[in-house]
Amino acid sequence: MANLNLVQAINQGLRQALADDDRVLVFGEDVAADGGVFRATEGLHAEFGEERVFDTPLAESGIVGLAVGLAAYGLRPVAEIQFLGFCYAAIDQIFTHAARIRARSRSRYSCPLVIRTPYGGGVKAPELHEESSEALFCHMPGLKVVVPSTPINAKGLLLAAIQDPDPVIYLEPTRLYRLLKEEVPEEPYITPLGKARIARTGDQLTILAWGSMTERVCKVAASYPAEVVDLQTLSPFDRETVLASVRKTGRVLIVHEAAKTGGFGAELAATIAEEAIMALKAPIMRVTGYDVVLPLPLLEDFNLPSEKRIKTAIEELLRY
Amino acid sequence: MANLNLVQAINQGLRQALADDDRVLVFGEDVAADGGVFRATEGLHAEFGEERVFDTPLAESGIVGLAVGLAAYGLRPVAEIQFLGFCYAAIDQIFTHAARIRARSRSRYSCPLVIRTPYGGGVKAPELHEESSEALFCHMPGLKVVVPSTPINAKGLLLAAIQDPDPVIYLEPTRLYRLLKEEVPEEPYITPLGKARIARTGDQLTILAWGSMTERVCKVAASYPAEVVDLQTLSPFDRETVLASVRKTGRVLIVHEAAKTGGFGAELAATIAEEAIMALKAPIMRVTGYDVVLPLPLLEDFNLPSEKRIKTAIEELLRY
Amino acid sequence: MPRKTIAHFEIERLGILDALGEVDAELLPPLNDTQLLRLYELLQLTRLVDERALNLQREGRLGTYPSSLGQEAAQVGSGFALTARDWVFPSFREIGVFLCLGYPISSYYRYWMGDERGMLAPPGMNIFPINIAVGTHLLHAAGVAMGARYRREPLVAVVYLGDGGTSKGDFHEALNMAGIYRLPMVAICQNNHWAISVPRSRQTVAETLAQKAIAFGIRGVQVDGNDVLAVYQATHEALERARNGDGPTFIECLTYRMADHTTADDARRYRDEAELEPWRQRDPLLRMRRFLEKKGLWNKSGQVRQEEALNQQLDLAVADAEAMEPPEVEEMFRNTCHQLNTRQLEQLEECRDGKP
Amino acid sequence: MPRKTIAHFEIERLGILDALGEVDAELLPPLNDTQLLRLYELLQLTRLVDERALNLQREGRLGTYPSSLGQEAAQVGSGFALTARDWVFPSFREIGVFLCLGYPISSYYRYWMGDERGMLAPPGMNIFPINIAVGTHLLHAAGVAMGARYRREPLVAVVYLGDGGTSKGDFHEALNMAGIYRLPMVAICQNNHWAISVPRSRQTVAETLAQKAIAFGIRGVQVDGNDVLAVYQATHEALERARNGDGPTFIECLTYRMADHTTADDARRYRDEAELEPWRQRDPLLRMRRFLEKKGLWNKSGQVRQEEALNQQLDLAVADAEAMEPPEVEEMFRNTCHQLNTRQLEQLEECRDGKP
Ligand SMILES: Cc1ncc(C[n+]2csc(CCOP(=O)(O)OP(=O)(O)O)c2C)c(N)n1
Ligand SMILES: Cc1ncc(C[n+]2csc(CCOP(=O)(O)OP(=O)(O)O)c2C)c(N)n1
Ligand SMILES: [Mg+2]
Ligand SMILES: [Mg+2]
Repeated sequence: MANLNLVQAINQGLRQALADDDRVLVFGEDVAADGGVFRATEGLHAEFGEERVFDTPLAESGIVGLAVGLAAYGLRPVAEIQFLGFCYAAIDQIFTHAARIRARSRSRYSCPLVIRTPYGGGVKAPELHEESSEALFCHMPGLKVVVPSTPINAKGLLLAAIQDPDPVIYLEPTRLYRLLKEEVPEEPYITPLGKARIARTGDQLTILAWGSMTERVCKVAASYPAEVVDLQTLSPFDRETVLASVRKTGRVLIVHEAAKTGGFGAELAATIAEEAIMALKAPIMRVTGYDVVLPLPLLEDFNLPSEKRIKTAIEELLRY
Repeated sequence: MANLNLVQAINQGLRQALADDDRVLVFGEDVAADGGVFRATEGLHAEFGEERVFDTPLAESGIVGLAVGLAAYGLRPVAEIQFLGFCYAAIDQIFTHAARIRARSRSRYSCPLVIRTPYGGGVKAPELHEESSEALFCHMPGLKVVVPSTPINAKGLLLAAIQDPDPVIYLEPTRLYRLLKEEVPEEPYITPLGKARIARTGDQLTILAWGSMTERVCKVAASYPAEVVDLQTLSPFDRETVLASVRKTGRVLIVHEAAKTGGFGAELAATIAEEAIMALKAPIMRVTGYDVVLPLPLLEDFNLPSEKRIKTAIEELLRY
Repeated sequence: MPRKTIAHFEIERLGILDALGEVDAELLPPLNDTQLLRLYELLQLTRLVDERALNLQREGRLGTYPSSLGQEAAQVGSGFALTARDWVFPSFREIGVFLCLGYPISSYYRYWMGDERGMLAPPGMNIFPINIAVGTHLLHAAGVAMGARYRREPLVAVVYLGDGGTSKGDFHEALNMAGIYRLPMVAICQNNHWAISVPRSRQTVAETLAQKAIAFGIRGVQVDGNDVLAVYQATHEALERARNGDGPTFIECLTYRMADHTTADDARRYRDEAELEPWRQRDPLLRMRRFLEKKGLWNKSGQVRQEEALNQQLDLAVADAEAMEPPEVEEMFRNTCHQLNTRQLEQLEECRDGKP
Repeated sequence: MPRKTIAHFEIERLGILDALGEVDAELLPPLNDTQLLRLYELLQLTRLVDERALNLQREGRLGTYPSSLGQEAAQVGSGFALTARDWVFPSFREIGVFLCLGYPISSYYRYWMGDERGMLAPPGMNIFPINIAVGTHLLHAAGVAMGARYRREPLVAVVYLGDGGTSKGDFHEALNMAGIYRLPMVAICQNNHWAISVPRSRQTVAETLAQKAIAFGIRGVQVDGNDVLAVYQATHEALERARNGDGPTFIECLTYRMADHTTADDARRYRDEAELEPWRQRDPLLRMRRFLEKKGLWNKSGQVRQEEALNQQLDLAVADAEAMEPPEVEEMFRNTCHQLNTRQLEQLEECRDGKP
């Protein structure tokens, strides 16, 4: 049991996965000697050597395509894409191949790979370093999408992702990497995929969030009778837990960083409007990033859902 | 006024755009001598020559990246990607550049390009030839997404897209290419972007659809008091028309080919649940493709929303 | 140091068996008569399976289909050099390669009838499903090659692509990685001079495709793709090098697409029929037959008997393919992921009792 | 035809001014004294602007910043060869090029302070915004080059990339198109031997980066990237060829990244400090200064005066940059698309009166 921040928990998870299973390989740009630009892979190259932990050339499609082959061969590749913004170049390999090789080969081959990538805003980074396009990956059957929100679930979800027999996109909220520390169990453990976490219980309002917004939402929710459901896995999302909470509270607020239109919040709202509408006492509200091209640091705080915007929405909903 | 099918209407639109504006260039794989694998560009190379209408190498990212440069330079590139399934390789250029050059350059440069691509199922084509991933493009601010459903709006929307100062993804429902003919005005005309079309009026139920599903939905709806809203443009979608219809009928059915989870139907449902929930008499239902990797021809009819599934949903909704 | 030449490169072309059936004795690979006859039989089979597919398509019994007419030597010559250990990553026009591996013809037909089950490779046969997204699969070969090296398995990952495939970014990323990691990988490019309607000359202005290897610091060679012996030899050498840790090879097989791109295409729209004539003279089957006849290994009657035998084999394959019961909707769900979520299970239920 | 060599290729390296300030008289470009002094001034300015940026960053007055220390000659030598007509597509480490064009230093700083307005190019200056997505922008240069040819404008599209950028698929697709369409385009690669922590030797096993041009059938040359005269000459030749319709050139400038990758990086984690020593000997400013001194065009006092003058210029630039009022939230919306939709307008309203 050590007091770790989120990136340290990921590092520990990777180390344990490499130690426990010789099928696990870790690679990407700058993951070896440099230990990753955020140090998530620090020390792994030295400990496990060049065959298990290695740098790739600067080629995102190549990194994922290589992982697809390694996975189909029977290994457990854990590829790092340096930032989610650079995953766009790999979407063809992810959608066309990682997600489909099982179907195309009628399960003769599968694709147990994990793509780790830092995502989200709030860190005053350059262009393309703060994307939150998680929704794209949630619309491709065959893919899983996981977003940790604490050091503890970061480790458990990562180990679950690595053990999963299908491809998993593992999105690491950059803003949380060093924001919070907590006691993380030393031994390896699994946080099951597809299960949400009740971050806070409440009976008047359900707030749905994931990743870095969970932290912000919990801060604000503390002073309201609000239940905070931290989805943890977006695809497949924990429909049962979401609907149960909504049926209990009758009010729903969804918070995410990504642009509003077409964000994953839309799927949550649609599912509720389809399966629990009779339980609703109020409109389903969304507090999200705006429908704009992501701004550079000087304006980013105006785009990211602020505590103030969350507060306002909560109070509006509670008035119903 | 000639009786044209959808692909002929597109061909006419392209010809008129090329004739009216020397900034318009048409290019892609097999668009020149071959006239496009669906003949959408037939005759254009002969008429306008190699400088205006030309073939590219087999490189989708390259095609779009080239178009971004041409557009920033001040031309009006109309690029064809042979099938939507091959756009995944171009998503980096579309999201990172086409959608952002205006923002990155503070409007010093803009990106008035059109990407035309056949999309959707029902044509018994090989793998990746029947994708319907329109939702992906609707989650990128800066992009417009247009889907024609008849020969008449195909021509008008195409000409509007070509004149639009921002990048437009123009999705051509392959199933409709030759399915229906109608009298299409000879002279050039515009069907405004961002405006939906009431394909059929009704007062008990609103059905939201686009592209090839519009045709199927209208068939079924004919025997019910259902209003069919053909969105025509998905991004930005015509929120006002959608909400007005919903407020009138109080019941909503959304039909699309794409997988249910994370499809564009989710955004429509979420918007309604956020802005018109009090008008609803029933859950918002979605009839969509299933959450599966798209099947090959022998199973595709089981995945595409069938008349039967649409009928069943309509009747269920009308029971509320 | 003013202007100084700092690097030199050369590209070689290999040819062994010419159009008249004459061979360059020094280069003749050490194949015994049985093997030579088997090569010819595979060439024949490839052509017949292809011909039959075209007939089935015309009769509406098979979907859109890409013919391999004229490219038999490039496919059989390379496929014949493979060992059972090697992994194959086909494009979509390599029936000849499937046949070399002993892939069930009925399955191959079944796939083109629109049934994914046709790509379920028999146990122990390491072949990836047909790849439609041109050029994207070289990376998978690189991944398998790397995995094999990690597991100390002496296999080679062999990937097939066309001239059009060389224009894709993934081609570049894959072969660059193959070079960096010195992977046991061979990329075989069938340069059939066309990518649908786009001629080789418009795909790149590089004089040869083989020279693209220079960009990656790997070995590149060009071979007469209609010469089954040269293709075999070049592939064999490349496989040996790969197995010995000498790294990847990119092989350009010069051949020609004698048919339309697919049954959905009409090549007369964009190519001059006259272009085909010289290539008819270079027919890969004809020259091998002449060679065998000169060697006294083959004659008219043998030819007739073989064609009959192969056609009977084909009748059975077609019968099997068409006898197969249609796939269940479960197929569609169960092969999407290892475990269906609750929404998918509900969808499966609806789908089951919801015939369209 | 048995084994026959069918193609030959050579890669040349150009050097004019060596580390000691000696020049190869034959190759010396025809630049007058004023131009030579201007070149040196630009090298100086580049280094000082960069140094100042690093200081500002350390003081928290500027965000993460990529230093160009050691690469001044590759940037200034090429930038100096450009005409006002040409379009420039920078990567993210080309302050020297911006300075050659006369780009406002305050704007450049402003961008790195996190303000998009810093990339709003002055009217008439054809430079694209800094490109963060490595290697993706070569295609835009190709598009502009094609557009210019269509409009019969005698401009050249010049794009900058690093050694890492050569591994991206878009690099391949862009240069292949440049070859096919014979575009007026020049790609200048600053091979500074590192892509963050990945050394050039792990980026590709090609002996040179210049040889990658062979894959596209275009011209590729290598130059001493720390030799401002050689870079100028090579770029000038490439521009001339492009303008004359002789097609694109890929130029590899051999140089070295003397600083950390960015201010967020610590190169000591992955590279041996000793590696820098030989490159210090090859410093691009030092050798140009020696050359000018030998020519009697330069001396200590001139040096001192110039540094003072340039530093004053920098003080003003920093003052201007910091005096700029913060961007309005409108900025974020108005530059997303030419016309906001109703939802975006509502969002803008909320955003306006919703300071976080
Ligand atoms: C990425 C991608 N783009 C476009 C297509 C459509 N298409 C199918 S085959 C083909 C031409 C392929 O040419 P080549 O690589 O030379 O192979 P060949 O057809 O000659 O065997 C094209 C453009 C595709 N399948 N994949
Ligand atoms: C497509 C992409 N992948 C990853 C990154 C993260 N990144 C920023 S710079 C860099 C290294 C670039 O190396 P090189 O092209 O040699 O340019 P240099 O930094 O040496 O100037 C990386 C990996 C990026 N910006 N873009
Ligand atoms: Mg071809
Ligand atoms: Mg570099």
